[in-house]
Amino acid sequence: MFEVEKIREDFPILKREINGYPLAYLDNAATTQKPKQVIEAIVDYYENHNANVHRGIHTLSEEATSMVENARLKIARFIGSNDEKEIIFVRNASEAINLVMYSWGEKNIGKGDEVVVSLMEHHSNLVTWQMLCQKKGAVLRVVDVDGEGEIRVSGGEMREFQGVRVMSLEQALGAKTKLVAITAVSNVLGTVSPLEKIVKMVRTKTKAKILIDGSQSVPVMKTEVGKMGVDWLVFSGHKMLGPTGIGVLWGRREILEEMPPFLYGGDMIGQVELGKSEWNELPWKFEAGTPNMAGMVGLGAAVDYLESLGMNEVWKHEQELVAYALEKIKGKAEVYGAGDYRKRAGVVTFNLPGIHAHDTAQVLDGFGIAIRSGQHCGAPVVESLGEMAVARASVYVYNTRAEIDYLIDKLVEVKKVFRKR
Amino acid sequence: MFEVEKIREDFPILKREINGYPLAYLDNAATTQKPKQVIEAIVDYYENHNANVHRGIHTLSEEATSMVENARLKIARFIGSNDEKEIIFVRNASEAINLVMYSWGEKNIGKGDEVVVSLMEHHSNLVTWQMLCQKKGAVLRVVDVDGEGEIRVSGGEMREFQGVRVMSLEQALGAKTKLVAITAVSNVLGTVSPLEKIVKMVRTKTKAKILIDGSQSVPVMKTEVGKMGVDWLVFSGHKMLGPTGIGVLWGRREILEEMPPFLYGGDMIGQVELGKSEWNELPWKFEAGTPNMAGMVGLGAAVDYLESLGMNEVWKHEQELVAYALEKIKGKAEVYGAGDYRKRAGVVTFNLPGIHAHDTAQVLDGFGIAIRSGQHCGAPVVESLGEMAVARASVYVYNTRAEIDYLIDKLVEVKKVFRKR
Amino acid sequence: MEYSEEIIDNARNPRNFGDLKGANKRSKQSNATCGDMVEFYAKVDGGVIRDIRFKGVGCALSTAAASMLSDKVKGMKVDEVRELDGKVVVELMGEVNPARMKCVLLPLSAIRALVG
Amino acid sequence: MEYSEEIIDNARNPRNFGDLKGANKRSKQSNATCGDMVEFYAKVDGGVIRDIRFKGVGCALSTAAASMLSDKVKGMKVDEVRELDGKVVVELMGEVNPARMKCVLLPLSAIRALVG
Ligand SMILES: Cc1ncc(COP(=O)(O)O)c(C=O)c1O
Ligand SMILES: Cc1ncc(COP(=O)(O)O)c(C=O)c1O
Ligand code: FES
Ligand code: FES
Repeated sequence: MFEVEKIREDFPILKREINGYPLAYLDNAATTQKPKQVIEAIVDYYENHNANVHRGIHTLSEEATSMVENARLKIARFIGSNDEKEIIFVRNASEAINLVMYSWGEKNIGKGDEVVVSLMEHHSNLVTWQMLCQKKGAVLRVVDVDGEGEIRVSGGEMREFQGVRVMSLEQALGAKTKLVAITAVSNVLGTVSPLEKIVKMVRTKTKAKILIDGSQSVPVMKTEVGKMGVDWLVFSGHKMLGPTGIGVLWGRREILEEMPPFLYGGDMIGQVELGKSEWNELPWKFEAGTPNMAGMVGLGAAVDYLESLGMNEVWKHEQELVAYALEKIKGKAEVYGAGDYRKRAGVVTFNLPGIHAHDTAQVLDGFGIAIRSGQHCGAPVVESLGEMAVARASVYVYNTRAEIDYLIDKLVEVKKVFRKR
Repeated sequence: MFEVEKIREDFPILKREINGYPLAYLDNAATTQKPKQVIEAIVDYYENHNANVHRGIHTLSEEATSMVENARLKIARFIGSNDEKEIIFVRNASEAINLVMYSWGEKNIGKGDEVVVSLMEHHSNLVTWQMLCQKKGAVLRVVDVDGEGEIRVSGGEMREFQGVRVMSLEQALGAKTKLVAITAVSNVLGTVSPLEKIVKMVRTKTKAKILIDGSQSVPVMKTEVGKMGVDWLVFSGHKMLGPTGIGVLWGRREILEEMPPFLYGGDMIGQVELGKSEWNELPWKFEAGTPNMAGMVGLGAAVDYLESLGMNEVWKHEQELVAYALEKIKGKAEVYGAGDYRKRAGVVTFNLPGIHAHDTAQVLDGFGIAIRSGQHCGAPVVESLGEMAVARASVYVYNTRAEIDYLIDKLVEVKKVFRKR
Repeated sequence: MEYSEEIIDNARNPRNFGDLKGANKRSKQSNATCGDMVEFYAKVDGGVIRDIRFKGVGCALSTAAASMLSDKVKGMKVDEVRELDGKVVVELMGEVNPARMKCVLLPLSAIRALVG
Repeated sequence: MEYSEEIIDNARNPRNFGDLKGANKRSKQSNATCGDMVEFYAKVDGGVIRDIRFKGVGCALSTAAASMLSDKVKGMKVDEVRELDGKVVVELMGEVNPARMKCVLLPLSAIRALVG
């Protein structure tokens, strides 16, 4: 059962006061808070089981190994994979994208090849491919976003933006497309990408590989990699109640098998001689050095927690709150992105007329409200809204309607502060 | 004051029983246990301050940012740097080495150039350079280790080992040497490298850069990067009472400034447009994506803890225990490495005649003793000892003479189990 | 950190805002991460800033800082302006959050470039 | 996991250890991470393993597993040997720690290769 008040009891930080007000944490698209179940899992790991994994014969090492491998299994199941060897632990979504770039991209992207991204990618899923293309003499093709903040699958005019041509996905795809790297949900606008349509079009028109940035989708929606028909999915633990410093690259086994290692070192190795080395099998081939054991265990606990709520319920809660917020904020601020709440995750992006987003955020902080402001590591899409900076309130499982009401109330205060005389 | 019994009180895991015996944790070269001060710092971070860093205006984000940057400062001071921007947070020592390889190495190592490592490098500091050399057509030159397990600085004959020529450092260095990557303390044998001599010789004979693997030295000895005269130092937090998933690359500012970024993404970026991006300044240029905030804070707490003990005292304790252990084990097992305890950190590597190291480890585990066995991610040096696997007991601040006595006692039991009838 | 009356006032009604005819010095600076920009124009004569005006900027803090700093340096010797550092901004504006320091330093660095 | 009497006995006094004259099958396997190696020799005739011997190996577990497995397969039909999997080793040896599974599977995979 999804009872927000009960859920809130699990999150110690929600008891904090900020500037004399109870914390209203609405910066969940940046990072989420941790339930005591996750914190306790980490503490239990360190207090009772900590040891280096995979190589030790002794009891602690066996316990630690089975705990982290059990976490891997849980995470596989959570995203709908029935092969836990497809789960590669990394630090965060950014590293996962870089892993694919260095391992698969370096080998498979050549001069004249094309990589397709959207205009609303997070910098991690934009700059990484920019750099690869620059290095290889490949071409980055950018898919435009429509007025509702949705990826433009087909139709519309090609236009120039920031000195680069942007266009529909249909226009961007071609015989030279080797990779399509697209976010499932925009972190700036919250818009949900029409992945089914996208995947179908890519598969029909090209032989390109597909990488999905699930940083904002995996935390809030039921994910079924088995049904998505894509090649890689990346996401970060810290955005789904998990610890910092742990993220996941999921890939289809066949493609992971073909990819050369990325980082070299202990654990990713079979036999080592001075003159040559052999790689370990999946997933360890991609996990060099001592892993973030406590992070893996903590992410396993986060997944348990989310599953106890039920991912369908989590999504329902997001939808409810975003619908409510969109309704409430109407007329009080300029709101960006999809007007239809069903097309967006729990993210509301806005500006108060004539007031800089950073000033809005700072005055709200004075009332205990934590929102984000600025470019949200998505500078191009913010600029395409005609803005230099935007304010973003984003909800998660522990947020309430009352917090939305409180935010809206305080927006009025912000306007008062900066009202011209 | 260094009182082991009081120190032990700080480590919750030391209260554990394993197979009915109190835990004797002697696998510290693999990873160390965590004092409650470190665990509490992590819990406090999550329960009271967690937020994404660097970009947020709100209070939690400011608190989190100042906590992680404060940790960076502490760590800089701890290793004798007066410029905290020289501290790059990574996952572990392995990633730090790979960062240097991908960023500096890719740019500066070309066909025919030479990279010098020792025969007793950890796989992370061997395979990484093997791969770079293979890719670039460069040559990996391997410095031999003498009968005492010490790096052979000069003298001795060149010999062939595993199909590769191994030689003294003096013989290995030449006009084409671009990089010398050497461990400060061997994780297999515990031998301390004569770094002063090595650095002097490299600087006199070549213009090569020097990378020091401090994974085993930083946890136990006072480190003064300001005086070492090297270019990079790498180490892992989990081997010095810190959390998993956090490590450090230290580099001289000038060299870090010149190095191109390694991983791309949020935070490591200044301005981003669709067509081009600019890099952020140090250290963030090398820290893509949401960092392991709790890991940074926890490592800061670990450094506080070590400094409260005093690094000179920590080293004295290591020396005392290793001297005691070497004395005690004499005649009871074959011991590898330096006979003089002053040349080694708290590591004793041994085998019982006719008994496989894994069997030794497993029988000892039956008595609650945790040691490591196998190749310790240092296959070449183990093979050069004429062994396929060795057993390793390694101590840290919380270990006692009584635990050494207990280990030695139980070695006798191991021999009994496998004694031929 | 709360915005003081004075900051709000300077942000709402910035002093020395607009073009400056006959300016002989000009300097423009921007903040990469927020995209905000400020441009100063000054008349410098006999080593003294005789008049100064600015345009641009984005947030309240950078606007207020530009306003207050321009008031402060008007009539100052160029040599003295060169000596100004972050401290002067904090003196003028009160305590500033670390995350917002870049806002208030933007006009300062533009003014220093003006006389650099 | 504790070593049972039987494991210790088989490790100390391995059965079927040594060369086998007239062997018509041979198979060698090694474990990359510990470097241990086992080599089996067998006389196969009429689809039946008439005799089998082994050399090499390293640790007590792999030695015991080689010893016990060689005893077990001696006289077995090749077809039956092909069906053997990890379960048979656990049946023979009792519970094995996950970290040591590779030890006991080494002889099994060598024997399967022998009749593969
Ligand atoms: C000497 C040495 N170098 C490098 C490493 C690699 O450290 P990590 O596994 O934390 O990356 C280790 C740890 O095993 C080590 O002992
Ligand atoms: C859509 C999207 N992609 C990628 C990232 C990068 O995640 P991380 O910073 O955890 O690497 C984020 C997080 O900000 C995101 O929202
Ligand atoms: S937010 Fe851009 S200068 Fe203040
Ligand atoms: S340790 Fe090598 S086979 Fe058992």
